[in-house]
Amino acid sequence: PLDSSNHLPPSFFPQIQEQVRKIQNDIEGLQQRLCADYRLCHPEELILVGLYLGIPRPSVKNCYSQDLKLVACLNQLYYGLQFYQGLVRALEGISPELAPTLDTLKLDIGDFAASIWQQMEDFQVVPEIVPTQSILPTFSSSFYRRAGGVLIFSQLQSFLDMAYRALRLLSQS
Amino acid sequence: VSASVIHLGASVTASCTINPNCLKPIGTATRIVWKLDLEKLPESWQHQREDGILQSNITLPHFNHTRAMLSCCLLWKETLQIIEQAELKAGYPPQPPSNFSCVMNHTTQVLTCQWKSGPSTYLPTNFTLKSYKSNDNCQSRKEPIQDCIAKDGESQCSILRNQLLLYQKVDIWVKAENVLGEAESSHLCINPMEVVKLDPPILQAAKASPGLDSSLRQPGCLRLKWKKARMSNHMEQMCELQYHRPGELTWVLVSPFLNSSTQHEGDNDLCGLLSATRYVLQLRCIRWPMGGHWSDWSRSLELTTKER
Amino acid sequence: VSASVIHLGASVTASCTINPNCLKPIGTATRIVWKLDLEKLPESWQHQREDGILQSNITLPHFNHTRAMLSCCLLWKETLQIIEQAELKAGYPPQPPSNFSCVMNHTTQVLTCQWKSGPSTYLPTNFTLKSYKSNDNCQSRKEPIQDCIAKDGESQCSILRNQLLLYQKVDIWVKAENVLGEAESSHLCINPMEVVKLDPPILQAAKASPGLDSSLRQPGCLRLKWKKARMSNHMEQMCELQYHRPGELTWVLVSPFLNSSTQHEGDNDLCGLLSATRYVLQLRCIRWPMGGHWSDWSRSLELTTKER
Repeated sequence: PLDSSNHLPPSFFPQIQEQVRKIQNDIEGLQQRLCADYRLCHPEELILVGLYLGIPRPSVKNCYSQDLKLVACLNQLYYGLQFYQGLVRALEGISPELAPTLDTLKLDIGDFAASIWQQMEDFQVVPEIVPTQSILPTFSSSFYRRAGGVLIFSQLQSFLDMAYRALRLLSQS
Repeated sequence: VSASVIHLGASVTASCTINPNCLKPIGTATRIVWKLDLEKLPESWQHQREDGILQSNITLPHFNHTRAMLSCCLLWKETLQIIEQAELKAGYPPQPPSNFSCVMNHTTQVLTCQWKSGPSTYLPTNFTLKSYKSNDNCQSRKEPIQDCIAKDGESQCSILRNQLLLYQKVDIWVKAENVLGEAESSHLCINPMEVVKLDPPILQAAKASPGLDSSLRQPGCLRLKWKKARMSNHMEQMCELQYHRPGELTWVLVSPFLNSSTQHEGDNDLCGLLSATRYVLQLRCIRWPMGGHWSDWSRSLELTTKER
Repeated sequence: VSASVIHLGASVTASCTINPNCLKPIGTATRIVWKLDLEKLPESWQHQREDGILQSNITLPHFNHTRAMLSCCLLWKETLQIIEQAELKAGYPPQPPSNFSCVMNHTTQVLTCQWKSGPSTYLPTNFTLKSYKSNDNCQSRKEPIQDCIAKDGESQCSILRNQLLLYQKVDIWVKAENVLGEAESSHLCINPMEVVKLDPPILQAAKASPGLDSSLRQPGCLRLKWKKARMSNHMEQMCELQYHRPGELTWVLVSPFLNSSTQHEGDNDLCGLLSATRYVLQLRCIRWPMGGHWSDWSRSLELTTKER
């Protein structure tokens, strides 16, 4: 059962919907560019490189579990968004053509995180701050950075799909 | 000089002292004469002190120049020798800027605020856009956003996206400031996305679809092909259409023509028109239902309906 | 890769070595496969060394892409895993830039040189304007002037007045350079004032002077009022006039129309015209006799000669 005290306001989900769609558009643009310019089109072709790079994933179990807890899930989403903002920052220098969209993606993720933070602040809850610097991968070559980009963007799309489903469920309750 | 910048019409006093060793070379008894720009001023109070310093004070009761040069001169061999000068400026403190509004340009991702400056102050006046990130109704301020100083003579300023959070409230206003004072516009409490303005949509004639039986296209209808602004398909938008016959002044408005959806392009029919008639049509869109500014109207499309 | 930028059509060889500990997690015996962009390349030489390193070499005999991604992949569980990539570029060394010329714009006080770049090299190519202050015929060079690097895609560059001595010789040329080589244009030995180009003069109808007896104005004449380019009256200039009747293709040239003098503005008569006829007239000037470039033609003036 959901913790009954907190409810998402009606205006929250439509705004989140718009923000998630914007981030997913940004990612699609980056993925298309990596495929067109560098022939890196499918994450399935980069499984071995992924093992080598060891790209971490944030936990999202609070947003998956059957007993979906609003504040616990929001906290994990906020943590995850900070995490991915750090991962995207690690991709800087991926290529001059991708740089503007990468900056926009970073800002859009930051906006989404700010919306989650604002909602938690309204619930008088302070989200967990992530010391992302320590756990982020470093890319020793431009190929590894581009391959890392393909893998991170694919992971981020799944994270956003999950966030969208969880927040829709939470806003309907 | 009591002050080098004063309120227009106020009084200003000046004092000129001339050291005796300046006077030695010229030897003869002499007199201080004041000039305002090129105009000699009437006799002023003058006094030679014990220490030999020649001093003169002058008061201009109502200084009504916006700018003038006040010169302290010595009468010497029937010439007026300029010994010292002071630049005097006068004007007004700024009035609070009015009609303060902001628009977030979606394509350039820049928040541009504009205002109407008050009457001229005759003095160099800075307009600075001040803003703080805030919570819901801007009661409390979070961290400040970097000041945006308007270029000379411009009454607008733009904040780049990377200094903003698009979905968080900003407490924003413009401050006018010059030597004589400062004044502030009213404050706005907005989140940038609430004032987003999209680029105009594109309106074209739909290609006659080969499969479609042309009889289906009634004489009083036009099939229109529309496309919303680039990079805006994450936003639900509503669009309205206006049309008239060339030369007519009034437009007929169809609102909404496209209901709020994220569909990015498509074809729609406009019916109820006269047959075999030429029409001029325009489309515009707005972020809806979450709100923003209307885009400009699309470029006009001219089409003629079918014969009966 | 033997070289990441090569001559178009040349051959390129690549080698890919895969460390045994990379292979450990995948366990099964495997094979290296090369891809050029998305196209699998035919089998290449492959060898597992004693130290367990898997190595494959490949040669592309005639590389005729201007840009392509060469991927070294491992066949693993029926998928091709990309292990490493190299970006290959090919093109040509630059040809010497031709039609090299310079103009000193008198109003902006900027020396602008332009050239015609050779055929495309398909590679990022820099064009740099090189110049040295020199003595009379540029036999010996004095100090260098700061390089002027043309913006991408532009075939001109401008040197500001504060880096030049207007009446001293400059040895100047443009250098084209990319990864595969460099080439130079011919040199020019000029002093900036020799290539000065003035703004166009102004040509107007002279006001009928009240005192002048109108009979003096013969039917076949037009009285023209001219004014040379602003801030150029320190230069002796010669000007020429061209005129024709509207619609006519060929111009009639009057050269000189104004002899070399420093007179800055005045009135002159143009006679020998048909009466009651409409004419289109233009004027241009050149620094003369010391030489420069002709200004552009003035804006056209349309006048009609008097009836007989």
